[in-house]
Amino acid sequence: MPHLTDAPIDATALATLLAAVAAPDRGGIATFLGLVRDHHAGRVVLRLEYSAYAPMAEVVCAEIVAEAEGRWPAAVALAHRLGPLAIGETAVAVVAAAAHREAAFAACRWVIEEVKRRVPIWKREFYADGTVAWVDPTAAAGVSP
Amino acid sequence: MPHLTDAPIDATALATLLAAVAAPDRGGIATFLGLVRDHHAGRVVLRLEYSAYAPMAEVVCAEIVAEAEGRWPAAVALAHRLGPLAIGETAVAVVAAAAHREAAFAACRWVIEEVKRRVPIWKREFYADGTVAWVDPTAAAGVSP
Amino acid sequence: MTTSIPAVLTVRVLLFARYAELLGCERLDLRVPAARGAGRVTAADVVAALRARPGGERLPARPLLAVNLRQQPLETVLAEGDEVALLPPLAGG
Amino acid sequence: MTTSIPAVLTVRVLLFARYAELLGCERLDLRVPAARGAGRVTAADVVAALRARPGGERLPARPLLAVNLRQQPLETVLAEGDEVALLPPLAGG
Repeated sequence: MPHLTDAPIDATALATLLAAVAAPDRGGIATFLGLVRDHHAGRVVLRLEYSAYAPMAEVVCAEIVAEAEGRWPAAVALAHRLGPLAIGETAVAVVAAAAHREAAFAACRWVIEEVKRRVPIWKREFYADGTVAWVDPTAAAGVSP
Repeated sequence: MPHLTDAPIDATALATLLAAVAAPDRGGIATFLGLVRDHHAGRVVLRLEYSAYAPMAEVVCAEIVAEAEGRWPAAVALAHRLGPLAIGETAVAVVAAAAHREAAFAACRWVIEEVKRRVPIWKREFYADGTVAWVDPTAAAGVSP
Repeated sequence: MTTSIPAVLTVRVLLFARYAELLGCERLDLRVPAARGAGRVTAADVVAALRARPGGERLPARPLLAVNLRQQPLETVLAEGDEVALLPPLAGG
Repeated sequence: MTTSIPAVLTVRVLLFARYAELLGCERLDLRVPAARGAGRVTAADVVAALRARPGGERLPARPLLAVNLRQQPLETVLAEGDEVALLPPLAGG
């Protein structure tokens, strides 16, 4: 299953991710959903658009999942949305199942941090004032000039 | 919405919990699902049964949710299943939404720990060898004699 | 004739899970006298009365308990009609 | 006539997001000479060549980059036909 998707990560997609990691010997599933917020760096966001270096992003997502499954006794599923997204839509979903909750939480938390740190994906925000900017987590203003 | 339920906590129920905490200014939702495992303390579990001191359990669940929402800038939803459960079914669901993921994870993690610590709910396990026991997290054997 | 702190009370007792099995009962109204020399009835007196019943000897001397839906220490002073619940080790979540 | 480490290579360059906007281009094949005095072409030479193009002056001197789908340092030695991607600050998740 590819990690990048143009389709909404909705309740059905989440159920698919959960089913992919659930097993009779796994008693805990930790999940993180990243949703599109209506504001960023003090500006009102109307919508946004994710783009990716898709072949590399798929490879890096697979590496992150494999590394997490190596670090913790957990099964991990990961999906990241691309294309235009409305406020409130899910941009990213991380699901981690393990026998016990400690490993599930730890793996889930680690994966979302690594996704932000390593996966070549970019976000363009469209603001209420008509302007547009590329989000830049490394910039003081939060966006590229 | 009561926190205790006799109905399955399935994809639809999870979607309802997610919808209850989602908001345009909340960019992260952390979720924990506790599922019925097929083994416990070295024994093969076939099914189990949760019972509760229901009026007190509802009060304590509401207190835990309110305390979490006071400690973190988060919105929290909590559901715990009662009655007979099959392996793989969801026993408990905690959902925490916040502007940022740190608060969402922290609130979610805290709530599940407090649920285990404070809510008057009991679990009876039915084993493959025909025996039955009350789960006792304070006992060395994991169950009451 | 009544006093503000009677030395005998009737309370509603709730038993759950393993404790209900031990006593063979889930709820009962119990007339509880104060401990010898004490002017007030406490939750500990309820536990002592239950431990004196058939099957009750296997109840712990200091179980978790709730008075009127709230966890309280064993030393809690009770009032007429209080609901006292004995809580086996919690196993939710 | 060829040498095992030619001083001029043709590489496939990919530009994304803001960098694609700056250069007005998402992909190009670029003939890149090694830096003066160096026998090998590195990713830094690709960046230098891009910075010399119209719009390229606003590219950072040391951008994140990937060679053949993997993040690599600027000093990475390239081979003919390598895919070199310049990555603006990542913003996934």
